[in-house]
Amino acid sequence: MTNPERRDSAEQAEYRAHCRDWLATHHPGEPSVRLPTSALEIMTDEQMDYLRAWQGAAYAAGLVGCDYPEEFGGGGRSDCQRIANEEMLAARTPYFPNIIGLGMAAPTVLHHGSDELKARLLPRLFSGEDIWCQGFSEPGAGSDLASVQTFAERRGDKWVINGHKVWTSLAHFAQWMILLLRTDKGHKYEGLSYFVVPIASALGNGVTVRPLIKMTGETGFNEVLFEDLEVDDSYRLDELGKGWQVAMTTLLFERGAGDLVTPRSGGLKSSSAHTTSARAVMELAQRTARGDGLASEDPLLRDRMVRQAIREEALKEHQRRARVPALIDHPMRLPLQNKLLASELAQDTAALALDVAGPAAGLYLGDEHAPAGGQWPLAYMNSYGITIAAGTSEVQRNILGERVLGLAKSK
Amino acid sequence: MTNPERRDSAEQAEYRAHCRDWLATHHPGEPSVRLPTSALEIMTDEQMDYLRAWQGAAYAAGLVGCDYPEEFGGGGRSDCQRIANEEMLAARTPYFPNIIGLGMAAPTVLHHGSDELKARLLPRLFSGEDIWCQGFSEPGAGSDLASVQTFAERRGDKWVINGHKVWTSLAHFAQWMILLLRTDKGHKYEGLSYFVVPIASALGNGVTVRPLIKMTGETGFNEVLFEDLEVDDSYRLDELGKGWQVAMTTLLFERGAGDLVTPRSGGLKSSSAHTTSARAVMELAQRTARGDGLASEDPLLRDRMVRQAIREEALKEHQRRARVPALIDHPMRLPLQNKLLASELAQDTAALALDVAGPAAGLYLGDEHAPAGGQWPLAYMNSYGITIAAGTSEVQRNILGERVLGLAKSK
Amino acid sequence: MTQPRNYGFEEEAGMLKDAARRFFGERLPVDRLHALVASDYDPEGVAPLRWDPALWDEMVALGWTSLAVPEDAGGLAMPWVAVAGLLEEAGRAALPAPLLTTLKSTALLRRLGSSATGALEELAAGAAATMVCLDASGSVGPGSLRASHGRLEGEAFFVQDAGKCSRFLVLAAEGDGAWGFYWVAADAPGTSIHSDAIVDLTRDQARVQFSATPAERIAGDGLEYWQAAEPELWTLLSADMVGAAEWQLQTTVDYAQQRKQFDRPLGFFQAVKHQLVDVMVSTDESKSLLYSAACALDHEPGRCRELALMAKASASETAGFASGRSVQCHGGIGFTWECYVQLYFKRQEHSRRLFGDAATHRAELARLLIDRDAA
Amino acid sequence: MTQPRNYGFEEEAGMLKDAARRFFGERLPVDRLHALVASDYDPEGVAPLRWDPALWDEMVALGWTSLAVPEDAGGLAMPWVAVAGLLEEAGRAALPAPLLTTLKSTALLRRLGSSATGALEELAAGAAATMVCLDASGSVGPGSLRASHGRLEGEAFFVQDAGKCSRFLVLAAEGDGAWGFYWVAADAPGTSIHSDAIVDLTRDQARVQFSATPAERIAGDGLEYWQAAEPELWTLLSADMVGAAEWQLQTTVDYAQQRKQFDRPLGFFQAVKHQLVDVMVSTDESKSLLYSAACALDHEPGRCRELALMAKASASETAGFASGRSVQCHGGIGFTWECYVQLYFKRQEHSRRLFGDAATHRAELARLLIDRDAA
Repeated sequence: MTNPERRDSAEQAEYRAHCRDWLATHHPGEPSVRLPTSALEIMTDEQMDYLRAWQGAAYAAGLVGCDYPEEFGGGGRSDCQRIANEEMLAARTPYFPNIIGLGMAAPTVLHHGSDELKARLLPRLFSGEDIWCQGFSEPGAGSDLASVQTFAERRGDKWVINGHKVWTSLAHFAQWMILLLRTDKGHKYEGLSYFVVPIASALGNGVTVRPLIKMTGETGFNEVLFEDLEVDDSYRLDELGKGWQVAMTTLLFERGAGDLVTPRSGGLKSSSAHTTSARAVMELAQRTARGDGLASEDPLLRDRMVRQAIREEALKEHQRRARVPALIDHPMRLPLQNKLLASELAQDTAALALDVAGPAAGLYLGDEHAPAGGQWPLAYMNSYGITIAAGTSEVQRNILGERVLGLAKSK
Repeated sequence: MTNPERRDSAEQAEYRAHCRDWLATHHPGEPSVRLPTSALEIMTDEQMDYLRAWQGAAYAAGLVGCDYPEEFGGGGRSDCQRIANEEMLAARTPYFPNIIGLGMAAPTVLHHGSDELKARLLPRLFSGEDIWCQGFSEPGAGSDLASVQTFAERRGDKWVINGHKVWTSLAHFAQWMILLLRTDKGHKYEGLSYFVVPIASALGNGVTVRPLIKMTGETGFNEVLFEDLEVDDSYRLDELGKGWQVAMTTLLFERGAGDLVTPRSGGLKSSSAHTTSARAVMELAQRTARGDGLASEDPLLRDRMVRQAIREEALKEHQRRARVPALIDHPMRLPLQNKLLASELAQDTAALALDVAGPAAGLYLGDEHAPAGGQWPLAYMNSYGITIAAGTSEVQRNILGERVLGLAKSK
Repeated sequence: MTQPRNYGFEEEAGMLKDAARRFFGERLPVDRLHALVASDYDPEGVAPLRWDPALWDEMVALGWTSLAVPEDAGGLAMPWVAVAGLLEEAGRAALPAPLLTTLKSTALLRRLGSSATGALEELAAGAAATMVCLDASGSVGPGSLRASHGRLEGEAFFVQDAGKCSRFLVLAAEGDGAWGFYWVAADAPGTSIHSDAIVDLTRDQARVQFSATPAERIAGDGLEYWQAAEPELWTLLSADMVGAAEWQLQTTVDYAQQRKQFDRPLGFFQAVKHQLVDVMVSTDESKSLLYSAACALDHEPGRCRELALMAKASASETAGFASGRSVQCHGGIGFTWECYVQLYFKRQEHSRRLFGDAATHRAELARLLIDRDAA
Repeated sequence: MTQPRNYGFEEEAGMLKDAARRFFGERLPVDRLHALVASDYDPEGVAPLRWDPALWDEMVALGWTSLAVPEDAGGLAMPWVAVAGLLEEAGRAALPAPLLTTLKSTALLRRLGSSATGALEELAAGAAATMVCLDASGSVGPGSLRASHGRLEGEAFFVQDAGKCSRFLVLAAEGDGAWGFYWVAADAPGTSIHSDAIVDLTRDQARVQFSATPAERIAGDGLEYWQAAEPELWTLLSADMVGAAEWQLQTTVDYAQQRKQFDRPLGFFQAVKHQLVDVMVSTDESKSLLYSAACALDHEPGRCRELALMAKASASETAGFASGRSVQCHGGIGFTWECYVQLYFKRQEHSRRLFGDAATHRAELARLLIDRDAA
């Protein structure tokens, strides 16, 4: 394992010490409730309250948003969020619930919002007081995001919004939404604008949030309907008709390729937590009978498990190599691979686990004898959410072929 | 193995008996020369003479072209060529040298040529007196065949041809060529016409044949240059501007999906002959040391060898199922898969053999210690000729997606 | 013996297959199937039995449970290719009924000889049966199940459609390592059925416990008989997967033709088009091998084990591949509960690991193809 | 010990890598390479040595053979990441010269301790060396090679670039199952070199026979030393494959941008675009693992075996995949002798099976990753 302390700047070293001291005494401890695999699957108020309290405390201690400007609630540091993330991971803290706010909304608001919006929105976003969700996809606009039809009609300095968004994770907890919509039906790309919209306050009054059920049988994302919702023009990010460019900023960060490190907490392994990793599959194989022996002795399964371990190691190493200019040919070549690699890796690892489990792979969450409590079939099915959402694997390959390799656009 | 005799019609049974009797006494016997894997790699006059003599004898005995009309030199039978092919395969005869003539030129001439051309060309084609080659691809026209630039300019009832064809197998032995060219530069598809051209007689006089060297280091196909070659309008197949439709007929038969069974001889295993089959790889593995044991004991290699055996069996079964209407959804669904499956199967089988051979896989034709005399690396490299020629695998998938599944054209 | 050129798939078989397709098309269209098996679902619970017994009675009335029963036991004695054709259609409909388990039980009973005639007569008369033959690890064997003096004691696992069947064909240990087959009424005293919570919505699965349960002994030499029947079991299961894969292919193709992105149908894009072509290629490989294996059961016993292993190994791969691509190519909608592809995805993921997965069967094929003639 | 965040790839290493790329770009452009190694070829013959000794002398003059030699033996003692950087560039140029074999020999000699100093000094002074360590089956071992009283007897196989090297580092049996390492001049009496006819045009390979050949014994415990040096050998070979794969990727991308079919550049078509993206993804996987492994050789010996196995297994897969796609995506022209992709295709197919293929190395990784902590 690499030792992160090497080559810390003076500021980083001092900050790392601060994080470490604070975490030593302020770890929130084992949650009383079972936590889902990621913030996107938060189901209950208990889960949300526990996680929100943790994010608030971490923000108060300066571990969240420390690379953002102080006037907008940030820590005013540079290249320090990485340090905080490393220390939180090492301390095995719970994850932050405001994942869309921190990962997508915050950098988008910072890059495209008015100073007044930044000052008003970012502190409550960092603290977790305001949970955020993302209003991009529509029934008719998936891979072809620019074809969104949700429309805002101008009335003085207000806009009246009508439309239908889908796959909006966390919408049922969210106070705010980043919303890509159309202000001009005449132009596909230039007709798009980008707003931040307070949805919690408008529930039942222009905004309806309905849960969507996934193929797993779980809820977790929603559809959001807008009926004559009135929002102020001051909630617009960047200029009218610049929505596509703003959305590109959001997607860049969503794909882990942005210029600001997302505040990320994690590493907490509660007894009920499940990770999709080659190591976890190997442990499953060592517990699973196969013929007269164990699945971990099957040469074909061993080969496949090792393949996954190799891909995991490489993905981890990409994060390091991406920062060594002498060893990369194109600045976006590795960052733009993150989403594709991580999602397909998770899918193949879960599929492998099912083959390791054998006939018992069909046992699900409600079965007392299910391997890993039925988490593997759940992980496998959920993996299609990842290879589909935020740009399908097919779209990711187009982006890499066009933006990195410079091949002709396929559309 | 299925027994072909079941369900022979009376005519077929009688014909089968004839084939069997004749073959019992007229097998040409072991060739004095080493034969290449297929007719497309015929190198020497000795090879060509031996094979041509065999095809002539088989034609004289009624085993070649028996489903063609008698007035054009055929046998006037129906659904009997299959019988002859089965019996020749069982008798392990050598292959026919005029593979392009029998497989592509003959059915194209039959479907699109004048009666006078049929009567003049087909008998000498069947007998092997005339060897045929195919003039389709050009340096600028590969997958996009319709972009051929070879041009025929009208002069009275003659045409003057200028252009450059490539990958023309057997051109150095051929008397005739089927030639796709342009008679109108204004229309891409409607500007194409199709001719049969006597090239041997025009060598050095409007036609130049130059060998091309393959990545294997072998020759075997050629480039053919036309400089003011004058041909008679009576050599045109079908109407002016119908060249594309005629070419589609040729390609249909090239892909093994035509309505006439190609006369096919084969099965001869001369000591030097090499087959790319799962069985051959298994035998290699049983002769190859790996660690303390044999490669045939390696579980991963065993799994891969069996995968190839399964694909081979399925491809064989496709030929049978394609004739059982109750078990197929679309008449072209299986026939149009032949080329894709056969070529990728051969490629993967050869690649597997190299992995079985291990470090010795790098030893080539000139090495006395090379496994199978270096035929496996040769077969692997040549397999790219098959996945590229006559419509790359990518083009084959487009054809299947569009013609069989009815998906929108990708171009 | 050799195989007929048309697989022996005669007019009668074709009529049965067509009738089945029409029957499922009219009586169990996929929207009805979804309403039947996918309503009020609790992912953390054990699903209650979700099927249509009345519809099953109609299938029984059509004689489908007696298809593979010999004539001397009152059955129709149709060839295996015809049975495969019917099960291909059942798979295409993702049928939630004990047709597959009953026909597999029939195949096994036929291997058990004359003492099985009584049981076969019950099937011909319309009884639904399933095999009780897997231990806790999912391997074939009696596990803790013991038989003595005509009574069963112990537990068996992964019993398919246990809740829908009235008869169990049970593999039990008889002491000194011998195995025997027993015929048991599902409601016999001392029998208790514990439903598993499984992903597949179109099947039920259970652990079955016996306590001094009276049972009719049909045969000993359980292992030999089991192995003799494996080619039938693999082939019939393959037929179900091939039919389901064809549904997945056609449904995804239809979606790719209708759904537009970037002002073009999805199928225009080679990334989608070529995935669907590969699904077709894989499905056709499995289908050709399926009928070759079924035909071998009828006409070429010497090769039926080899060909059935090929069919099952191929179908298991196809089932997994077609399932993944059907969801991926449907995009976001394919990831939702209301989209029908999830029903087939789950059935296929279940089927492909029943009675051994593809790798297991390829390993056995290697023993047949490589070691058989190792010099 | 732990790994520095930048792999310890410091300015000096970057300068070396850049200099090497410029050097090969100017002195060995691919058209010159093709003229050098692919002229007057006879597929049925044994190719004569085809390389440029004068160009090799320039590389020696640049100090490349002394890069990895310790300072006390007159070398530059550069870190392994720097050596990997140089070999990545050599692979990108498909260099027909004994740079890789010499640096691998250097790595092995360094493991052999102080008695190897003399040999290392010869390398620092510009000698080219190769390892003689494989038996007839291609496995590591002396095979028939015996050493006694300072003389070698027997035959070794698959000796890389034997015809280009002046020194052999020989693994020989010393009786009672012990192996020793010996240092031999290529022109020593009793040495005969029989060139193999190989597919790869950028290497030569030979069987080497010794008959009472005088040799300097460097060390015993051959097997232990060999295994200790394997991480270096695997890592350096991976560097060559990664560099060659990057050339294959860039060259095929360039072709896909220029070549038009259906009035569009090939790269427009997703069937081509996505193949090239997958080649990039595979190449990057191998490259990240390569520098992680090289860095472990410098800083984290505890993980260097694991990481080197990962790098080599990944690079071997990448080499095969990138080679196949480079020919396929070039279409007909890619299948011709004059097209440059064939040179890299053949080099990669050769490299990926040297010292074990990907599956072999994954099997060893499984022992490290799975059995190590089997409960």
